[in-house]
Amino acid sequence: MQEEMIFSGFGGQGALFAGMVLAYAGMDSGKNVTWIPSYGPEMRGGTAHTTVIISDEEIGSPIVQRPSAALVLNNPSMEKYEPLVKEGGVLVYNSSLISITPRRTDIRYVPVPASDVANELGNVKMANMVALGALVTATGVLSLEAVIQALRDHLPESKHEMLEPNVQALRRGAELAEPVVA
Amino acid sequence: MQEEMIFSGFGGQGALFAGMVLAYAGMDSGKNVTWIPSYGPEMRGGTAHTTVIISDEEIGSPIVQRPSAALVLNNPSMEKYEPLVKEGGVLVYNSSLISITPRRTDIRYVPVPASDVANELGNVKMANMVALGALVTATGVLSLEAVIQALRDHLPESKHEMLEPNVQALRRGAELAEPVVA
Amino acid sequence: MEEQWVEQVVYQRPKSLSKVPTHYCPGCTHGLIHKLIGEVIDELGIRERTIAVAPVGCSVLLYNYFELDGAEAAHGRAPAMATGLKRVQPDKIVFTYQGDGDLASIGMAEIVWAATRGENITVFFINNAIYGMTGGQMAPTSLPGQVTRSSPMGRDVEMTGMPIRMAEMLAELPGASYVVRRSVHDIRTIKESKKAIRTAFRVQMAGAGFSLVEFLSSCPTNWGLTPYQSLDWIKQNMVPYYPLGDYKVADIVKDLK
Amino acid sequence: MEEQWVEQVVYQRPKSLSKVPTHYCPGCTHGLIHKLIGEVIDELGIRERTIAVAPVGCSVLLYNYFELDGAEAAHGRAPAMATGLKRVQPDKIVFTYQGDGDLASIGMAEIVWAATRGENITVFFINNAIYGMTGGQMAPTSLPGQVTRSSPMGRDVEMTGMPIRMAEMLAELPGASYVVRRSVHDIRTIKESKKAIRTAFRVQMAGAGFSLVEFLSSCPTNWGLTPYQSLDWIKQNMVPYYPLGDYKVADIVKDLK
Amino acid sequence: MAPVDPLQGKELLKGNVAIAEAAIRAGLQAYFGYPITPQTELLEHMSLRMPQLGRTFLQAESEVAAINMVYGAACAGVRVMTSSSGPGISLMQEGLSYIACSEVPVVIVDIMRGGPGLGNIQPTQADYNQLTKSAGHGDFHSIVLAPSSVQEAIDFTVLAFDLAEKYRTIVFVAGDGMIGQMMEPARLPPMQKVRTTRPDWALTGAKGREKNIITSLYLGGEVLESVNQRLQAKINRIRAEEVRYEEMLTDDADILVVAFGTTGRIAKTAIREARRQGVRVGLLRPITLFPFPFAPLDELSKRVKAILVVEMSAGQMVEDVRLGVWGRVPVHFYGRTGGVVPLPGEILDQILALAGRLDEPPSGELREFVGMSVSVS
Amino acid sequence: MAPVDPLQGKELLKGNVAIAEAAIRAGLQAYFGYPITPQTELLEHMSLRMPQLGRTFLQAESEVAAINMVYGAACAGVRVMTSSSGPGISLMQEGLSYIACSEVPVVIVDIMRGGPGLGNIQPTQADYNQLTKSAGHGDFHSIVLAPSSVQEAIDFTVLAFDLAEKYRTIVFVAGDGMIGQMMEPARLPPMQKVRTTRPDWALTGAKGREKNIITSLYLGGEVLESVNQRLQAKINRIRAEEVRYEEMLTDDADILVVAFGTTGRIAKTAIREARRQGVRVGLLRPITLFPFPFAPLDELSKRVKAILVVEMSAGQMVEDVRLGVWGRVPVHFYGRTGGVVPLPGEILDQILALAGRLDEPPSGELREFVGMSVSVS
Amino acid sequence: MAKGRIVIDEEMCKGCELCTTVCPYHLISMADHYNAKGYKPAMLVDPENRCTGCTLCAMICPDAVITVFREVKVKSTTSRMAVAA
Amino acid sequence: MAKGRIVIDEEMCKGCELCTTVCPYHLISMADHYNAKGYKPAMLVDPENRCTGCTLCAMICPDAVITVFREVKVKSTTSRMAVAA
Ligand SMILES: Cc1ncc(C[n+]2csc(CCOP(=O)(O)OP(=O)(O)O)c2C)c(N)n1
Ligand SMILES: Cc1ncc(C[n+]2csc(CCOP(=O)(O)OP(=O)(O)O)c2C)c(N)n1
Ligand code: SF4
Ligand code: SF4
Ligand code: SF4
Ligand code: SF4
Ligand code: SF4
Ligand code: SF4
Ligand SMILES: [Mg+2]
Ligand SMILES: [Mg+2]
Repeated sequence: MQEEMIFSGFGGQGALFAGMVLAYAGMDSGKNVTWIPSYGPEMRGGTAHTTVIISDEEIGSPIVQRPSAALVLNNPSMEKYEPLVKEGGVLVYNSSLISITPRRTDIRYVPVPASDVANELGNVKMANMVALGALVTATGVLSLEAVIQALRDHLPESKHEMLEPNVQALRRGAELAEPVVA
Repeated sequence: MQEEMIFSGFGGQGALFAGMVLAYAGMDSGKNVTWIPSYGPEMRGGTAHTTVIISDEEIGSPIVQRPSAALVLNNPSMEKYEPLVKEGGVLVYNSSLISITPRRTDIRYVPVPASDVANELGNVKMANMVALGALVTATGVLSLEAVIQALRDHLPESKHEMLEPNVQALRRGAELAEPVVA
Repeated sequence: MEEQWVEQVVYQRPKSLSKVPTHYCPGCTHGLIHKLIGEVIDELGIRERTIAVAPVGCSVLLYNYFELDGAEAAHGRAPAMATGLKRVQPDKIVFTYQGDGDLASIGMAEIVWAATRGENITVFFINNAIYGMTGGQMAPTSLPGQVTRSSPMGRDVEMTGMPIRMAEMLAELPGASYVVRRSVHDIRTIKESKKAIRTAFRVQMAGAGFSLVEFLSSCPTNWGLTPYQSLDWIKQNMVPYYPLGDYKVADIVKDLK
Repeated sequence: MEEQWVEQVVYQRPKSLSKVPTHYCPGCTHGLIHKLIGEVIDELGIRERTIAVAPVGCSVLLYNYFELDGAEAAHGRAPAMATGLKRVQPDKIVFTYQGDGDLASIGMAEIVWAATRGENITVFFINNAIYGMTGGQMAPTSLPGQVTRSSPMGRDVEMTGMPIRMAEMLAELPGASYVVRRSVHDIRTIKESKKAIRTAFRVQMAGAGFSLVEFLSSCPTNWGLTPYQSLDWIKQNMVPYYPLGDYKVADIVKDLK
Repeated sequence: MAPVDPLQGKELLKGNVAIAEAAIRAGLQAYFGYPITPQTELLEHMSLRMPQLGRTFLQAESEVAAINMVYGAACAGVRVMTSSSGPGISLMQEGLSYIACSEVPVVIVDIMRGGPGLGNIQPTQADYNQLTKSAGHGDFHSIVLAPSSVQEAIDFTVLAFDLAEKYRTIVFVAGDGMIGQMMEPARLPPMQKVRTTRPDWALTGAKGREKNIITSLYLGGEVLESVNQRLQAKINRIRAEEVRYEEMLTDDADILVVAFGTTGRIAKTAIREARRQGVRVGLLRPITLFPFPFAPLDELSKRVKAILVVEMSAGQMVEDVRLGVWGRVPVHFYGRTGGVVPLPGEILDQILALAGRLDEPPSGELREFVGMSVSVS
Repeated sequence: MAPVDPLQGKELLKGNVAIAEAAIRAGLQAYFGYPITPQTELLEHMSLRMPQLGRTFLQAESEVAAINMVYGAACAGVRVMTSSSGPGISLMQEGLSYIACSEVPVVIVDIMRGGPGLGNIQPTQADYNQLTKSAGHGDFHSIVLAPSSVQEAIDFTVLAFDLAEKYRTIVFVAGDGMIGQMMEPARLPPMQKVRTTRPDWALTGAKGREKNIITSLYLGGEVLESVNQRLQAKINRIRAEEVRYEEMLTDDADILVVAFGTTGRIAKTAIREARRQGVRVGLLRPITLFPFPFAPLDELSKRVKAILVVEMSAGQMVEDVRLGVWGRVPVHFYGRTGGVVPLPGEILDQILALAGRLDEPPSGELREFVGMSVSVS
Repeated sequence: MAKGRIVIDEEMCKGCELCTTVCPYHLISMADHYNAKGYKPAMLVDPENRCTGCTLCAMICPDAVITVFREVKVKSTTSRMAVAA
Repeated sequence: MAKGRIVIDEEMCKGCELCTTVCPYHLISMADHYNAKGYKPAMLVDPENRCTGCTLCAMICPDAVITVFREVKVKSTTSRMAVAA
């Protein structure tokens, strides 16, 4: 098994963090993982993205051109990654902000009103966790519980008051993706 | 024919200049010539020397370890180059200043009281030309007239008042070497 | 002749600025200073003979934002590059635009020497107390106690020395003709900045030697403040340590006016 | 107890100077300044914990002339090398000894930065208005009109700027604790030089920051003068442009006395 | 996100941070550096940790100053390092040459980025020549270690200090933007005690002993020649004793891929896939770029039918490979430049294409360049 | 002593001065440099002549500044140069890499001296790798011309400007302390007019045209890759079209000596003497060190029985020779370092020794180092 | 009072809000929608035509995306849109 | 007046003549012969014992080759050659 995922959104949307939570979960589950951000000046004010690979084998390239799954939080990310997802792959997108209608027929779309749900849960910044919950469920790359555990284990002390809301966001995202998976 | 000569003395004694006059003369006589100074901090306050090669063939190395002739103006130069002159070679030395007695039997020594003669001629600085006159005669590398002509042709305008005294110095040096040659 | 009300354009993007979006973060005053430079170039009518030398720093792509011939210098070496450009074509107007890391840290020798020689170039020095481009490390001008990514416990002046005041230092050099410090944290300081830019270029146009305008500039992203808070931070924290003013106005410059 | 006449040694080669001849030209005051440094090191009793950093310049072989641990720095980088040596062993006394080409030209950034950081080192700056080692080219401190091998028509300040006054410039920097200029052209100035060397070392011993003594020094060989004429040339030509004096004596230094 | 326990077990670590922390645990006493992407997190980690531990951290005014501060601290006999990327490494060349001649131990990390010039900040391997052939004027070579994972970045950093001191030489840890920016699970070494003694050659003040001198100036030709002979003898000892490399699936290989660092690990994926498709292909991954693993290459070049060199450059290591192959087999080259990282699929394509023409003999012909993909037969 | 008439006929000229005057006559418009032995007379000549002619001379504050001033002036489209020696060339590496990527024409003179580090000021050839393989970070190569006499120093300087402009590249004139310090009779070229027009890419103010930009920054990987492809294509054109070399007595040679510059000319004396003694030996003297004369070497390596490479270094060009020989014949190396110039007699001894064991086959074995004299079989 | 108006280039605006802080009449506010770059652009909200064309907002805009128009009295025979210097 | 004398290390002297310019009694002159380095060394010519051991010559000597001795009155029971600090 090797899942190659891209997480993408505006600077403040937490795409990189979502990817890191998944990477920790993968590591704690005994998998090989890599996490690599896009870096450099071109990201300034624009979109930030990260590539996360979770694999049973040694990972060659931590960079991929055609991810098997993508989590996109805004329109520009949708524009950029929709065409790149591998045939048969999964695309989780934040339908609260993304207005583009899906254009491909050979991939699975998982629309999640992530920003709205996060807002409901009390903080729009948790849209990334809502979407991550959905991604985990839709891809089955890891169990949701593993991801929640990773969050518990690795969230720094200073942010522990954010823990339970985030766990909730993950669960809500997972629920929202279930119909698609089913 | 290839004559490989070293000229050596204290900083102000004009060894480099003497070598250059000879190099010009060689060039004007249609020979291949090279002139290369020793350079660098170790020369500071110490002895300065130059290697001049005059040859009918293309010149490979402008540096030589064992010159066929040497012109030395002071004791340290005598110490350094006496042992290096090639078997059968010529060593012209300034007997006014050099107290060392010749130690080899396989080279020709040409002692010239160059400083005294130059002094007589009005300027001790011309000791280099006296010695050069002797060297030219002793080695036969070029004709004395060629050397004198080179001096006439290449001495900068600004120093032309020095021309005739220098020519005289060359001639006196040549005379002094004649007995040795004969 | 009768009197009429006519709608006129009283403020617009200067022609010397290219019509492209910059990559600067929202509210970053790099853009503001670009605009002022563009306005002055328009007003002086020197666009067609001006050459811009970009630094390495956030303004590395500056040449894309001006309708001028432009070169990209190595980090800190813009004054040397400008020297080369100017010496072989003294009729051109050559300016560098440099950040505090570029000018005051790695490029210290080059700026001191351009000023010392009285090199007839104009330098715009953007002091934002941080290394913007590389993500917020300590700059030579970071304030005492300022937390940056390479002074995470706050700048310790015992270890790193006090922040350097370049305008004051360069003004000491005999070759410097015009050295001033300005800010862009409000309308008044913006207007004064523009005047200084104009004077600096006029110094060069008159062949009167080295001119430099230091600007206190914002970096909302790496300061972790909003653009507006950032302007306030300049006013509250930077201006006291970096007093605005004219540090060197040589007689030849006074005569220009 | 009765009184007796006893012959005492009242002046001798300091122990910190190695008993070897230097390669300096006759009458070159590099040697004189070495001797003064050696005397002070002896007197302060710091020979066994002092490290010398030699420059590239005529004094490149300095480490051969002192009975001290010594390193040879790259041209102009002695202050950076000294920074490395000192930061990891603050209990040692580290000094650099640099010519005007080394310190004020190629090494400008490093000296300004050592001073700015208040690096706790001592710098001896030998200003002889020439590049001695390479055979007499123009130095940053060559005087206006001075003929050198790279300003054969005399230094043209229009093209090269005015000679740079390092002591004045460095004194401006907050990190600098003790910055003075001295000369060695006669007995009085020699004595004052020695005192300054002593103060500079004491500043470092007290951990009081950056200390620098600039010396006006002779280069008979490249000036084309006798050693004595050279001392006179310093007095007549250099002192007027480079006034002797104390440019920065921080309070902490005054307290030392 | 902070690791649960930074001192134990495997953690998810960014390459740059991992190198910094590994150096600290290897007893690093001083770090001098200047920010440059993509290595800046290394300096940033140092800026936090070194002062915490009471050790020396200083952001230098430039890379020129940094390398000379490193030179100074190394003269004091402490463990010292700096890190940078292409433009900064170029600025260090003079200092490096001084250090090489003076024979003080230093560790330098180069996280390579796109060039030449300012280029960009994406990963490349195009400083290979600069690091292995001529990090400065004059004759010298540094040891160059090329990690292909965060774990190796850690291990090689620790090794670098030991080798630097063993040989009194420069050791480069040569990563690239990918190694520096990537997070991977890895295990950090235990914290070593900082050494308190100093080597006897160090500049610590001439107390109770003859003075020590550290210099690279030797005026006489013969003297400097003897210094060079000593340096060369040391380099030859390094050549003989410090070669490191990894071989994978080479036993029966018809095709040998040679690649290091990032391209080495990517090539592995391609090779596994090619094996699945029945192509007998193996990998030689030089770990020491200098000393280059000529001996294993020599052996392999007698067995394989073709060699494919993959680099993130226009072809630099490929010359060492050709040197080591003695014209026995054709050497092909596939390179990406400018910060483009080759994907496993691209390398696979090259392998498959090569598998189709294995019977071509080595022609001994000159290089023929076809864009970035070069075939040397 | 001044020449009788500086403008006509052969004159006795010092290498450094000859290069300077040749550059001036080739229409040099600006010189920026910093003194360093053994090239200082070059700068000094410029300081006198350039202002006389109303052209730009500036003694820069450092070599770092000098190369960036050169970069600036080159952007203006004028003929510009600098000169230095090892330590200074090292300091120029960053600037050189920028210039290479920006593709502006510049000429750099390197009068090589003993290294590494401060070394000394005697002649060496140990910057070969630095000049030919990696004058800075990233992928690029400069043209490198190696004169072996004062006359060639003149001719190659003039050629350097033409090549620099033809290819918009860096051209090095690579001499050594001997070439720089020696006086020899040579003929200077006539004074060319200084060009008054400027190339259309130059930064002269965007008057009546689109703005021009000169940069080496290309953020996207693909963009920078395409820049690299353009650079490599140019370098390949240079490889194909600009190879220069001299062959001497190679027709019937059993032994081929390969040596450049100073060692090339010294080798000639040794070869003539060896011929007198009946040994069939010839010389290949690379004139362009980059592009290296692989083609003639390829031909010769099919005919000769052994190759002897002579360098004033620990063995740098020898790797190019080995690359070009494809293991066909044994390659032997004789080198002197630290500023020691090999004498004809030493080279002769090497040739004679080699002549005695010509029947040894190439073993394809690894390098075996015996002091500075290395045999590669 | 002179009458004025401003035009904001929505797509170039970065939503930094600086213009909003200097308008004497608080006539600029931020839109609710995002532009293509993902910023909420500034917009003139001036139902009462209070804008005087004072140019302060334009002066502080770092991205030079505000154009300011003002009605001025000119002595002229033909009415036209004049462009200021 | 205190009595003194100086000792010049002939072989280390570079003949720069600086010492000759500072002696209040003009007691130093240059020798006629060369030392091994080729310099004419300075020498004390003090037939009337006028040297006071004032150390001026030593102070200016760039090569630190002059040692100065001076007779001083000491209160001591044993007479000896004392070495000053
Ligand atoms: C030789 C070199 N060293 C370091 C860098 C990395 N670098 C790029 S920009 C920069 C500093 C930018 O700071 P500043 O000059 O203050 O400009 P700002 O981004 O703040 O406007 C650095 C260190 C580089 N490109 N080249
Ligand atoms: C990088 C580098 N550039 C140039 C040189 C050549 N060089 C040696 S000493 C020197 C200048 C010496 O002048 P200064 O510092 O004034 O010392 P002085 O000899 O006058 O005491 C120069 C340019 C060098 N060794 N290294
Ligand atoms: S990082 Fe700072 S300086 Fe750079 S563009 Fe953003 S706000 Fe401006
Ligand atoms: S060249 Fe000048 S500075 Fe150097 S030793 Fe001689 S006199 Fe002194
Ligand atoms: S022009 Fe003046 S009044 Fe009109 S919107 Fe701008 S700031 Fe407000
Ligand atoms: S100041 Fe300019 S960029 Fe900022 S919000 Fe207003 S119009 Fe937009
Ligand atoms: S010690 Fe004084 S009196 Fe004696 S020789 Fe020296 S200068 Fe003259
Ligand atoms: S000052 Fe010293 S070196 Fe000079 S002549 Fe006198 S004793 Fe000799
Ligand atoms: Mg900044
Ligand atoms: Mg000097």
